[in-house]
Amino acid sequence: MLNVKEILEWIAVLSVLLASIISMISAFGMIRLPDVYTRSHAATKSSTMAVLACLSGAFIYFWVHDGYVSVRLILGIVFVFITAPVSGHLVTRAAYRARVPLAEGSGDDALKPVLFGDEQTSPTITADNVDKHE
Amino acid sequence: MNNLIVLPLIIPIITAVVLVFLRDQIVLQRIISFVTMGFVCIVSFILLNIVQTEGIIRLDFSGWMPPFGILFVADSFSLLLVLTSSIVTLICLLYAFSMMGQRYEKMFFYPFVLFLVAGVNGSFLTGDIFNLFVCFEVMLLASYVLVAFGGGKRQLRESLKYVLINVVASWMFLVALAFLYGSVKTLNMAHIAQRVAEVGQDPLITTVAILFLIVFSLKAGLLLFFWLPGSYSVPPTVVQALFAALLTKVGIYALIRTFTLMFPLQQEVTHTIIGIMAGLTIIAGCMGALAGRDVYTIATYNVIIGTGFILIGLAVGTESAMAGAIYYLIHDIVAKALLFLLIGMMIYLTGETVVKKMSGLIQIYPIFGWIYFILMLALAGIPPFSGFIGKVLIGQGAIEAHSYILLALGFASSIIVLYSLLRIFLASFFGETTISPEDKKPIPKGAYTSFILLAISIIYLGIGAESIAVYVKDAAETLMNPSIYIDAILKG
Amino acid sequence: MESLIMILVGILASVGTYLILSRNIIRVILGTAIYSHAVHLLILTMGGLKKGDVPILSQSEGPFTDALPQALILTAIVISFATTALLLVLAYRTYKTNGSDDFHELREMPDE
Amino acid sequence: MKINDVILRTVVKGVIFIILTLGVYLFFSGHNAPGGGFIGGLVLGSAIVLLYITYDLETVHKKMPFDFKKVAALGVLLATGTAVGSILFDAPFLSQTDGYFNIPILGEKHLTTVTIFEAGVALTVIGTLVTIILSIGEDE
Amino acid sequence: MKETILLLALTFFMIAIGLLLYRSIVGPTMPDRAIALDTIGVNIISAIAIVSIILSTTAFLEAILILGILAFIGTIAFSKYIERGVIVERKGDS
Amino acid sequence: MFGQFLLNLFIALLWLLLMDEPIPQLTTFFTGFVVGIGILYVMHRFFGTQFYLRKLAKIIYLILLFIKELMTSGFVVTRQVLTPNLQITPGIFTYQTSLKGEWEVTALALLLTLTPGSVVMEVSESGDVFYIHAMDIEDSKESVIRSIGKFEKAIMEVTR
Amino acid sequence: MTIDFAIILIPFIMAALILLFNKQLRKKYLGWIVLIIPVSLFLILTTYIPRIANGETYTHTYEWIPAFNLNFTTYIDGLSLILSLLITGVGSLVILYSIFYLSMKESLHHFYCYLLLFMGAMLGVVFSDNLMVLYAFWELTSVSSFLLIAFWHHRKASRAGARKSMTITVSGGVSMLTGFLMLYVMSGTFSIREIIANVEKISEHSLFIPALILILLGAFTKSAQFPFHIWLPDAMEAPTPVSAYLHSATMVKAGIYLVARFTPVFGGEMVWFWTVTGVGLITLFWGSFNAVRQTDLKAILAFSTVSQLGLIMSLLGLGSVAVHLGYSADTVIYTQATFAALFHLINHSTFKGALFMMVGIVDHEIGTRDIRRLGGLMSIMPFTFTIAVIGSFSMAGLPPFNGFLSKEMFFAATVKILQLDVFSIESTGILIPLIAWVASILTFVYCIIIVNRTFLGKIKPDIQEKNPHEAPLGMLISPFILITLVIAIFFFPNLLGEYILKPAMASVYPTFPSAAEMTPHISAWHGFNIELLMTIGVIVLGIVLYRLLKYWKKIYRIFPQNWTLNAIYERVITTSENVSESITNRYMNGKLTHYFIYIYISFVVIVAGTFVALDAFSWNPRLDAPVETYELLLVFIMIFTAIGLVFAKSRITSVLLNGVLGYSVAFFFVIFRAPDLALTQLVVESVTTALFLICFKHLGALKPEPSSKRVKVSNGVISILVGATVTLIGLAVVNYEKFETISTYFENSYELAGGKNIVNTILGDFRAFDTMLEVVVLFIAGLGVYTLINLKAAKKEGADIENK
Ligand code: NA
Ligand code: NA
Repeated sequence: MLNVKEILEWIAVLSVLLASIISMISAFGMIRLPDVYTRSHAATKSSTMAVLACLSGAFIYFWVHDGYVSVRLILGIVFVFITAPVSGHLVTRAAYRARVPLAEGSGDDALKPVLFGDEQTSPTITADNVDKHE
Repeated sequence: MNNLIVLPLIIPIITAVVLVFLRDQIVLQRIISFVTMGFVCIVSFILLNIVQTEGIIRLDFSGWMPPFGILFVADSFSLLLVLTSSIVTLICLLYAFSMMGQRYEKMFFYPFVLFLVAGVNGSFLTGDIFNLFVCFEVMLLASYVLVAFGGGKRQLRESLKYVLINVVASWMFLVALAFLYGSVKTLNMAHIAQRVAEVGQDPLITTVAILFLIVFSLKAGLLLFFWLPGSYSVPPTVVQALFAALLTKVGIYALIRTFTLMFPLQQEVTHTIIGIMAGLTIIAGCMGALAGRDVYTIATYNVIIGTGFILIGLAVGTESAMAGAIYYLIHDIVAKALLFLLIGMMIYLTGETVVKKMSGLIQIYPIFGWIYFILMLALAGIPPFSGFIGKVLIGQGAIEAHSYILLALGFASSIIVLYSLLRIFLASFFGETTISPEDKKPIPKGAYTSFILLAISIIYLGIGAESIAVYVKDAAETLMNPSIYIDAILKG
Repeated sequence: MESLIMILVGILASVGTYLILSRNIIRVILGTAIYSHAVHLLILTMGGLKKGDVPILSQSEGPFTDALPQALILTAIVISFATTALLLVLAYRTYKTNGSDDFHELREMPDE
Repeated sequence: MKINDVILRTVVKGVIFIILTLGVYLFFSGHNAPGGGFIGGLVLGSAIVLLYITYDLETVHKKMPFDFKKVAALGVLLATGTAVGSILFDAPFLSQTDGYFNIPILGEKHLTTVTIFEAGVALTVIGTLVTIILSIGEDE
Repeated sequence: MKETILLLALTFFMIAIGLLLYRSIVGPTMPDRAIALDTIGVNIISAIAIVSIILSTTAFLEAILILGILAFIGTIAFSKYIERGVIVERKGDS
Repeated sequence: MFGQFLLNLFIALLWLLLMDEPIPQLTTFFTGFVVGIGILYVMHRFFGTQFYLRKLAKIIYLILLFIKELMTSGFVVTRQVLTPNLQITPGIFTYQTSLKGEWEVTALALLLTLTPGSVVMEVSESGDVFYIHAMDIEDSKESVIRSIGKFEKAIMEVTR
Repeated sequence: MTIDFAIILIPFIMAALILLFNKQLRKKYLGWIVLIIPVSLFLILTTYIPRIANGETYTHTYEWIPAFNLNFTTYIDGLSLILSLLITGVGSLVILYSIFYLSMKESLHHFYCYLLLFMGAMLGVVFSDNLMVLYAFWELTSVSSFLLIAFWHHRKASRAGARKSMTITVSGGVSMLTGFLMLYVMSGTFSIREIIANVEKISEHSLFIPALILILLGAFTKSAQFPFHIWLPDAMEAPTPVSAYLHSATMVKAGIYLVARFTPVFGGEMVWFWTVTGVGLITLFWGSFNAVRQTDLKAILAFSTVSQLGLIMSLLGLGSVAVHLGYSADTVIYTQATFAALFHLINHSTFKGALFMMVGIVDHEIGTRDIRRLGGLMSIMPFTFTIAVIGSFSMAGLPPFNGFLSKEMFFAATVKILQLDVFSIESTGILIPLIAWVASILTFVYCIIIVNRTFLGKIKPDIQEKNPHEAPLGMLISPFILITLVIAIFFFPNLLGEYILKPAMASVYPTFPSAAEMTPHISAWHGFNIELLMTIGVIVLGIVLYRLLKYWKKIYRIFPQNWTLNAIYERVITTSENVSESITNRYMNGKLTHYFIYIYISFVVIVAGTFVALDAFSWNPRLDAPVETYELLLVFIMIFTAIGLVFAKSRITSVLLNGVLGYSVAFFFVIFRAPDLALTQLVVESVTTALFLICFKHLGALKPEPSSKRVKVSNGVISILVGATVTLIGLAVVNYEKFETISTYFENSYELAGGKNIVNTILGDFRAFDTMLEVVVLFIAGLGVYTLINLKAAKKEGADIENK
């Protein structure tokens, strides 16, 4: 018979498993998505969610299994939660300012006129010379 | 309580840190660093004499008994080296006072030197193999900065090479340490020795020992000396002198300690390899010294020859050879420091490094010239100067051990040493002077004092060899009988 | 596990060596970085792997995994960090003053 | 368009306290749990570096006018000082002492010289870390 | 059973890390790498959490928090580097 | 607002002193705190401000909003990744917010970033215009603009 | 302090005093003050003559380095007395001579200082019983000789000559030292007397012959024996008094002394006999042969000295046969060669000293020593001419001069030896008198050349213009004293024999019971014996050869110019310098990459070589902990990353890959239960990565490696070997389980050190010292970074650094 403790442990374990699956899919998205901006969606959202699920699972597990309420885990969850979107924001901003182009087939670009408005041609920077201009 | 033993390490460190706060008070920095080194000299001298009456003394840090804690062990061998290197540093400081220039002194020159000294002294004194690594690193980090101290093209370039080679050497050291711990499961050198003896130094342990040989050879410039000529010829003169005097000697010390204390049982393997390496080192050193057209090349290859020569003593391994190696080590510390100070001064006075472009220095600076002359004789092992007794004892040991090839190489090298240094003397000191009276720079008093003091040391070490014989004999005896050391650490 | 890590260490050492044998400063420095990773793993392996619990007394009753190598590695990490910092600065200062990052060019030129 | 760092700066203002607290916690917990002076110092140093990244040299220097070389030096002095201190009590170099002290308000506390030693370590780490980053940062 | 699931989860995280590693090597741009690395850091956090459960120890929980902090600082630094070429600026608002 | 909290603490302390235990207990302090909450709730209108715990509730609501957005967007992205052939048109659009102050702007930006399909790329110098990258500009722009009002409100509830 | 010790010390003290009071001492009186020393020493030494002649010896020991048996033991016996009398006697005359010879413009204090240094050293050599002390003085004679040769060091030739003599004599000295050390190892003593007393115990030792040869090498170089004689002619760059003193009368006799001294030790060996005799004879011949062709008077004398030294040497060789034969009534006769050697030693000093002084006078007054420019000086310089004639005739072996006596004895000895049938003398022995005779003819020739070309014939016009005149009286005193001796000895040889040579014979043949027996009655007339015939032959053929000189002089051109010993010597030196330079420059090429290759190859060859040779490998994977899938994945990730690093094309990629490696290591630390490590590694790795990024920005972009494919492959092979070495040894070490680790002790950390985190307790307490130093390392690095960045090379300020 499953008691509450067992159920909670199973929930913890399953949430960890779920997290790992999401993470894997998200990583797959990192491969599959066409440009850095779309990839940043996968990173800031799916992966963050995965890690939060995983940490919550661990929190529950330690709480139930060892009776140990880990403040550190909570802090970790909070921290990741707050900082993940900031990272996404900063990286995409940096990418754009470093003139990484949007994927082909992208729609409107409201930022281009503001940042590079005075330039005649659109930034045609390939991946290669981004590396070079490091 | 033997807390005295840690002072040669900790006092320079603390002083160095304090000097960081006194960055702009250069005079104060000089006074403090000088007093510190003087104090270290006194302490090590006192310790040396304590060891004569009480035998090997040790200091268990935090009171943890060996083999569990780290400890410093003071025996005659290590203390002789501590004392000598401290004295030499003290004298080199005098040179630095008059020659370094305020800009460099303000850039923490004295702290770095003191850190270097601390690392060197720590390496001599530690009884824990991992701590030896750490002490090495203290010394190396300080030396990394000091090599680059000029900040010029060549300094940076050569120091980069120096650092990289030493980083690789340190890596090998760690690898060796890992294997050593993995096999004997302890870090205390005496305890390692005991355990190695228990299994009769089986093949795997001998392999590990050989790994240590490579590591320390890199530091000592035994065969693996490629880094040495470049990095020893770029830093400020006083740093060169300290390097030549101290750095390779630490490697040599480590080699001697390692293969007399920890791994002495497979001499037909280990000492044969050391012998071959020493022989090749001497040959290469001699070729370099012969090839040299500038004073740096000649001087740096002389350092290499010196290393090879001392390690003949280890390879030969008899008690007299060991005593000779110790004598020669002490001599070499003093003499190489003086050599580099002198050639640095030559370059300062003439603005040239190529031997043939200097001439007639002895006419303007007679004492300077004669000190060089005496040094030359000492380095060639000509009696009654400092190199003689060590050379004789190593030679004697080599004959006792039937190591005739090493004997021949070693003794032949002293002729090359003489020849190479004589070339400088004849070309640069003798002959018509090329310096016009108005270009004549005076040699600063501090520099002169340092020359004279080192020259006196060289003469004293030769003529007064008896006065340190008792220490050297004790040191050699301890090296030859590792059980003395082991018992002092592990029994009681 | 130990054998696997030893092989890994060997591969890391090989790669490190290969990089150190490069002519480019950056590659050489990266080689030294790989070296330190390799040796830290090596030291840890020398104490045996997964042979006991985390060496914190409040966490378990024991047996504990060998703590000594861990302490040694900690010291080694710090030292390697210190060295790396210095090395990096030295490297770029060298590059800036000498104008080359090729070790075949970083030497006494005949006309110098 | 000029870069507007408002998001970053705002978040860092909040997050920095978590980091600092963690650093102090790690520093004190080292004796019985993972942590200690070194790692504590690193985390605290990282927090300072984070400030430098988020703001800039001048701004941070105005708010934290330390010479970090001297902070590091102070750390070394502290670490070596505790070591030397034991000599004065005729104990072997580096001997650590500990004891239970009854301190007003805080109650009975376990105090040990290791803590001072570790504080020295931490200060050195902070000082060195920041010195390195700043020196390189200033070298343009 | 639970442990098997946890090991499976761990394996999945490793695969994720491997994929992200591919992205961080291939790039093609710096921001791609930055994101991939940030995500690797986050995934390692998860992995450490799982290992902690398996080893039944709380000793690594600090590592989780620290890793979070580091991933954050690293990503900031990286993006600043990509964006402005320096990590620490001399003067504000330049 | 903060005054209410201090007052609550004071009530708790008073409670603790009134109990006059030989060794003051933390639980007693909490009891006092709870008592204080009750007293304050009754009295809050006299202060002319909101009950301070209500703000707490708002904060919790905001956090939950964050979590919800994260969950949905996580699944949305996952779904998009797993969709056999991607039919998306990414793009960048702008949004002008009425929020003021760094905390408000930051919170909104974070929230927007967590929202499915959008990442805030730039904030204008004045701090009131967001440049948002959308995974699929057709879909996202609509839904973002639709939910932004909700977010602004939730944030203002907390901050003002 | 006893007298014998003082005798050695006084010259040194005086030398020091001269240097100290250089400014106070007037140059005018300096020579005279210095002169007091040798004269008084000579007088003191003469007081020893009767006592030594009575068979007494004097020994005193002063401790120097007793710990290693290095003691200052003086030993005065007949042999040392001869030499010491020469040193002080000739020394007095030379100083007297140089007072007039040297101009006041010279740095006289240096000159006298060196001379006194030399004198003390020489006395030390002959009075030392301890081998090491002897060696010390021996080298000091080389050094002081060096200084004297280079006295006019502004001349290139002086410097070259000084260098050559120093190099050759010191090399010989080193060889001799080796021989001495071998003797010590064999006998356990540095005392020559003790060694002589225990010769039988060591003569079978395998080192006996090597020691013999090495010691002889020392003696040969010092005494300018073939082929080491080449330094001596060049040493003539020294001021002539120096040549007279060092390079004819004293220093070159040190080798002779050494051979005589060691005859009791090694004399019984055939190697000794043939080497000493053979080398002596060759030198005798070669010296005289070359003397004939010289055009510089001093060079003629130099080669003649070489030749004469060969003569003495060969005599000692011949005399050593008596040691081999052992004492008997019949064997005493063979000691006569030694007697002749010692006798000629003295005679040579007298006439050669005089001749050098003569040359000095000619040089001083005429300004040249070239015989092609000289001639007819007899009328201008009658006294000098007298000196030349007497000196040369004595050297040529003509009566009534002392040279005749010893030359006759020499011939006698060479002939006598033929009677023996030991040491295969019967087969090749005939060469001995033959060479001796031929060489004597040549000697006669150059003696005539000296006299004729300088003093006879016409005065060359350019010399006439200088209005030359006879030397001042002061310069003539010394040579006159010497030629007086040349004659006096001829008439009273037995005085010398009885008082001086007899005790010396006792020193050379200590096993022979009576020295008197070995001391013949010297007389000029022995009747018409073979020696006399040989002498007559020398005179007749000598005159003929001199007359025909221009015809047979061509044979000197047979030897190609670049195959002379000097040329070979120079070539050996330049070649070895050049070869050294090219080899050294080839491998020490400043390329760090190459240095690393050498290091790795050494690493692999030596370490792996030992590992394989000792068969230290073992492997037992069954003891391993199990591997989980995810761990395997992590390993693959690391390998993949590491290999990716090799092919990385941009700086940043490689930094990031390195970061991945670091993080993976951190994760392994987690898996392997090392929380502190994991924490530290994570932070350190991040900071390192940041540093990499910041610093790499300042470095150039990552270019593709310019090495050729071949280089890459060989680098790859080396790398794999390094990695394999580490792995294989590592596997063996993992399997090595003979010891318990000491770390179990630390598991009581709570009881011992009050901490529950074992690692932290180790770092903070058990091994706190490491931690303390690690902090210091970190601090140095921080400070170093600051210094490196802020200490940029200054343009023009500061001190010696800028000079590079
Ligand atoms: Na010259
Ligand atoms: Na590292």
